[in-house]
Amino acid sequence: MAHGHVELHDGPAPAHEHHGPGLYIVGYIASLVLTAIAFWLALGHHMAGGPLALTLLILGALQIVVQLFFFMHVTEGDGPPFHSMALVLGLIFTFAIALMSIWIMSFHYQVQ
Amino acid sequence: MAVAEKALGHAHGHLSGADLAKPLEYQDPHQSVRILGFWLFLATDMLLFGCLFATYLVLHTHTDGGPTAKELFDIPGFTAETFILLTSSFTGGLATLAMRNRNKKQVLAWLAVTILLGLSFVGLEAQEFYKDVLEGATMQRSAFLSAFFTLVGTHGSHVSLGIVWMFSILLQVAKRGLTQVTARKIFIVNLYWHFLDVVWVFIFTVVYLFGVVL
Amino acid sequence: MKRTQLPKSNRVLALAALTALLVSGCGPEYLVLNPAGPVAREELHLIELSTVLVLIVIIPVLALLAYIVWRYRDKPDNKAPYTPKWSESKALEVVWWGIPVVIVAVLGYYTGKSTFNLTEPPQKDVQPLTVQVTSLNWKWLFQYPGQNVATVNYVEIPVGVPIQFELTADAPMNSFWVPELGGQEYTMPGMAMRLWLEADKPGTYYGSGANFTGKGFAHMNFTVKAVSQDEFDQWVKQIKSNSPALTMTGYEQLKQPSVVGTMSYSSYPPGLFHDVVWADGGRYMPDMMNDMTGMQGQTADAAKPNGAATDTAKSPAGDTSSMPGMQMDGGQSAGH
Amino acid sequence: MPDALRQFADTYLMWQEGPMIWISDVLILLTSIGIVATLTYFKKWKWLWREWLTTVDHKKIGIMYLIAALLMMFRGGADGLLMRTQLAAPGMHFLDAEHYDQIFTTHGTIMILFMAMPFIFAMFNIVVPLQIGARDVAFPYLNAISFWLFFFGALLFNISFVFGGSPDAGWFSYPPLSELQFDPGPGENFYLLALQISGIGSIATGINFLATILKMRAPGMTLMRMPLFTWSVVAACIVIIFAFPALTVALALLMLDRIVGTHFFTILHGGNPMMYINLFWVWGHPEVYIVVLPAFGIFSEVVATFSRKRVFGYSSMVASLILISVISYFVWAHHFFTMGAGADVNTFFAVASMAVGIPTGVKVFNWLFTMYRGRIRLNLPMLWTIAFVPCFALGGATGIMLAAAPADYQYHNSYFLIAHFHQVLIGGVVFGMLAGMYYWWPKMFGFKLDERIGRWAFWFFNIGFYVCFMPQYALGFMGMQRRMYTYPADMGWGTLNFISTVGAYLMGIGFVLIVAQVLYSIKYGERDLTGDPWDGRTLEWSLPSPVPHYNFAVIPTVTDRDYWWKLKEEGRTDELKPKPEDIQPIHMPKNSGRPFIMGVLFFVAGLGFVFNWYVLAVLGLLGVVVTLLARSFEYDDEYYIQPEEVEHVEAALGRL
Repeated sequence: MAHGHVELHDGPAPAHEHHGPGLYIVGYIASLVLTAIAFWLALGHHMAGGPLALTLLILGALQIVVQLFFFMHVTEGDGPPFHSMALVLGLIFTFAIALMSIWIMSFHYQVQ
Repeated sequence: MAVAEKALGHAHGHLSGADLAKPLEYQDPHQSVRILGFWLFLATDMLLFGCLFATYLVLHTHTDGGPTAKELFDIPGFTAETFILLTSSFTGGLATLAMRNRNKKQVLAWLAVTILLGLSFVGLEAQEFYKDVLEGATMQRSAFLSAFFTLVGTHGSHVSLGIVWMFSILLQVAKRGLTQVTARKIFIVNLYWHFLDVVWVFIFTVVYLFGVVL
Repeated sequence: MKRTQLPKSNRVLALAALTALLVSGCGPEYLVLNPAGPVAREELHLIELSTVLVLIVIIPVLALLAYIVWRYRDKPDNKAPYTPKWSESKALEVVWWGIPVVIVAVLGYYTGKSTFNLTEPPQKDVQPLTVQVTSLNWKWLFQYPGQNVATVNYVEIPVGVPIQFELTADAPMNSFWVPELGGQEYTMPGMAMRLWLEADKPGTYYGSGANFTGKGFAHMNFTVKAVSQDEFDQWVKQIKSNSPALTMTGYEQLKQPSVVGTMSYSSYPPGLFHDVVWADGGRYMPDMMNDMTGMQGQTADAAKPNGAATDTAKSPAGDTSSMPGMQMDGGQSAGH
Repeated sequence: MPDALRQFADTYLMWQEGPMIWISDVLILLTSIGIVATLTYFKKWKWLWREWLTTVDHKKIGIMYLIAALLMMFRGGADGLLMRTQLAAPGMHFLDAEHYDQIFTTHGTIMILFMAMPFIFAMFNIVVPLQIGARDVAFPYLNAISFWLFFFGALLFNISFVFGGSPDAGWFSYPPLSELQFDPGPGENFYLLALQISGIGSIATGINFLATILKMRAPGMTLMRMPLFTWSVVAACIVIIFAFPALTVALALLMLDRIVGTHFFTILHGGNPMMYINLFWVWGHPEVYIVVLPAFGIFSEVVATFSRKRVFGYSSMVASLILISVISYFVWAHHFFTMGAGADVNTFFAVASMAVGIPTGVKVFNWLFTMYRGRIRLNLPMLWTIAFVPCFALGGATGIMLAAAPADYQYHNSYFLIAHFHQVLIGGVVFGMLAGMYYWWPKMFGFKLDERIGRWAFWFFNIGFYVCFMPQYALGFMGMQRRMYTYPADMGWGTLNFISTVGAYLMGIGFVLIVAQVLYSIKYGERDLTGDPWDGRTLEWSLPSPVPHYNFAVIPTVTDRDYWWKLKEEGRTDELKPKPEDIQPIHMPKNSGRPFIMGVLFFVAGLGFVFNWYVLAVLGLLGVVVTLLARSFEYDDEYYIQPEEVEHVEAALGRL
């Protein structure tokens, strides 16, 4: 017995449903499309620097959403969604650290 | 810190028994607590990459007269890397799906495909680095290159570690079949893999596309 | 102790007196509490304000603690009320969430105001003097771009004139601190940081490197001598006439780790300060370098080799913070 | 051959450094021989391996953390006394600059990373599973790995003293001073590797305890029924998880600079030392809250128990813990207000730093009002808690003063700052951990620590504290900056420094008395037969002292906050005694030697990197990967304790 849980059956569950790959295919296509847009915008020089950077970051954020919902099953879980809270908090801190570091390190020292 | 998911062994006999309505990897509460643990680990890893990104952004203009991002980055190269990794994330997802459908053969097949895609990603990246070094763009040349190689290299070594790990899980599935334990392992290694895909999205955006264009 | 027998009002008075003593300065050796210039004075005001504000919380806490522990100690004959289940009181909690919020708001407001204030010269109508400060292992080099003289480990300034110190390091980062004139600021390689200070009475003030830089750190002191404008001009003239020039070789020697006494130089290699900052990373801080030299478009090109950008540098006349000699080739000539 | 030997001695044993090192070398050698001989003589090797080195039991891991923390407190304290001795008078020649620099570096690093951290982890381990009604942590094997990573990290750091040389660039090791250019010796490498290795363990502990608390609570123990210590662990773990990666990155990049030759923080080739400072404090400030939050939790437990009263404003207490942990991320730049960031940056971080004071202040008032209308017993845990309040309040007040950015220009790097952070870290963390140690000592070992000696220790330590650190505030106003190994006589700093040194020695006596108290109590301490020596309120006091291996024979179902107190009040304590029919087989993790071996391998790899012995480094890292893989293939790692055995143990404890 693999794990010592005598009471558990590890084999196929009696009434499990078969899931098709539909969602995964949608997710894959979405990620491809988002990437293609990003490359097209950047390499085709379709936008100016600032707006381009912002748009690319938004496309990146959408990719996070795609991976989380289509591939990583972020909505599933056991009990309260603690993992989502950790993720959201982590994202906030990640962006806060990155952006505030840049803010601090820009040294716009204002002495006249 | 790839030890988090390796932590087996616990002692909480009071957790309620199997819940067969849930996906296989969540049925045993002893396994689902590990999935939570792994999500927490991913949060720390995200912060780690966040700090590396911050460093890269602060240092990316510090080229010390050496090669700049524009001169260095090879568009077909990172485009290929990007599509390979996106595809591997998809095939990894299909392995999870096959696991939930209790199809051991498909699990093995998709894991193998994912590993192969991962290997070609790492191969391309290694080739890119090798080419850069031949051109004199080494880590020691400038702060920009230090930050570039460290950020992209950290991602690359995460992917390499993921390949080794995924291979070890492939062997375990081949040997033991789909159990609640191996199901949890398949699920977790794919979480890791998708996470690395997300990190790559930001690398190709912030490092490569910004570097080539801005 | 007799003291504790004093009536309550006396105790409060005693405490107030003690605080006043602490805040207003006990003796001349309390440098921070005896400001000799407007910057240090503004900082002292903030210190006083924050002290008073925190005392509003601290005193009740200490008093309550003493009272509660004494009153509710576990003794068989203690008749004080005992309510083991009482654990909520919205009103009380609103009070102690509210008071700190108000205190932080007040202190935060004044802090922000001072922070922005101190980025500007203490007096706007007086022509300021610029002194360029370089911390080395383990000594301080001062350059006067307006006067083209340099000193080591001491600096003379005219009283009543705002001084703009431009700070950098050509060694591990240090911190430039003259407590009687104002707070410190880091000296960092590759950066030209600004610090406004002003002395409004003549005197000799203690200055030190406050950020650890290794073995000789404890000996990195200097003096700031504030004198009248006439005396200052006199002093410059004197140095110009009877001190040696600082050459590039001399600077390289000065850079070697050592502890030295005071020195004076009648001149220094043109553009030395700029080139040091530039070479140590200043080229990546276009804003900072532009402010310092008035150059546009040169420093933005980060790929330029050391000193090359100074070839075409312009130094607008009347900009006191610019460096004479910037037009010359990047610091290669060794003074006169 | 003698030549080679001499060279080895000079390079690695620092033989030329003089008698201090010789004596240390000899003492360490003798101690090691002594330990080995004792273990051999009493045939304890097997016992040591089976019971301790391979254990995955949270209680034993906690005890090992506790012992390590006390040992490190001794080492760090000795460093402190050496520094204070050197500063007792102007122009002293007790230490030279190099030694002084090394000593303040190791003092700071050890006290924060190798004393405070293991001390809080000791408390996490000993208390959390018992408080939430669990049989172990979520990942016991990982828990053992965390401990051994900490242990070997600490060992790596400490051997630098006699092997290769100590780090000497300050506990935060700012580049460019800590770069190869200015600091070529192996000392800085020791610092980087040791912190990195133990840091990995800390992240793992954070994940482990957060998962434990979120997932393994006894039935009925909702989040808002959790004891406040457990809540404080939640808050601390959140901070650990999100702050430690920044340290990992800062250390890794500096290590790359020193070992690979990159240019992240160098002066030349585009490096930017300020980025290290930024990253370091992204971790560094939250770290302060990591160590102080659990102390807040301990005070909350102690105050309620020893006032015989429910804790006041429970929801506020929880809210303030979480608020502190979140706000503490947005204050890091206050460690470098003087680094030239814009006035907007400084204002933002100044106000955020002051804002942390708000929830902290709320907690102080809630503790006061927990005591209000209670019945206060002045046992040792409570004494330390009461001493904490004024000490921490003053420390917090000076913290608010430091947060006012322009004023900080005057305090920064001065003795005012030194006094401030010692006051919050000693008054908060050390007092808190000592209170916790006294409080849970009977639970760990089955006997109380002697009150009489404890009171002596308390007074020596407390009075010593004020004598030592109050003069340092004044020295700050006098312009004395930190880290000077000597100072001139004409500044008027001599008297206050001397007083401060006297205070330090008083604290030293306090520490020695604590050790004496432990030794005395092992023999004569009052045995705890009830399992509830303080009339406690939470679940751990329903168990016998010391707690059986499996903690709870039957997992309780909790219906209330302060559940144990409520049962006692209603005379229903028997409900928590196991009934034979309820006892099921208990599922426990097997011991494993692999975490210990992994620690050794990390140590080997670390040593390899320190001295640029890359073969050794690579071998060590490969070993780590192999142990990880071996772990992945391990399936048979648990066993059952049969009901008969549980009944036997419980009967022997008189609980059946």
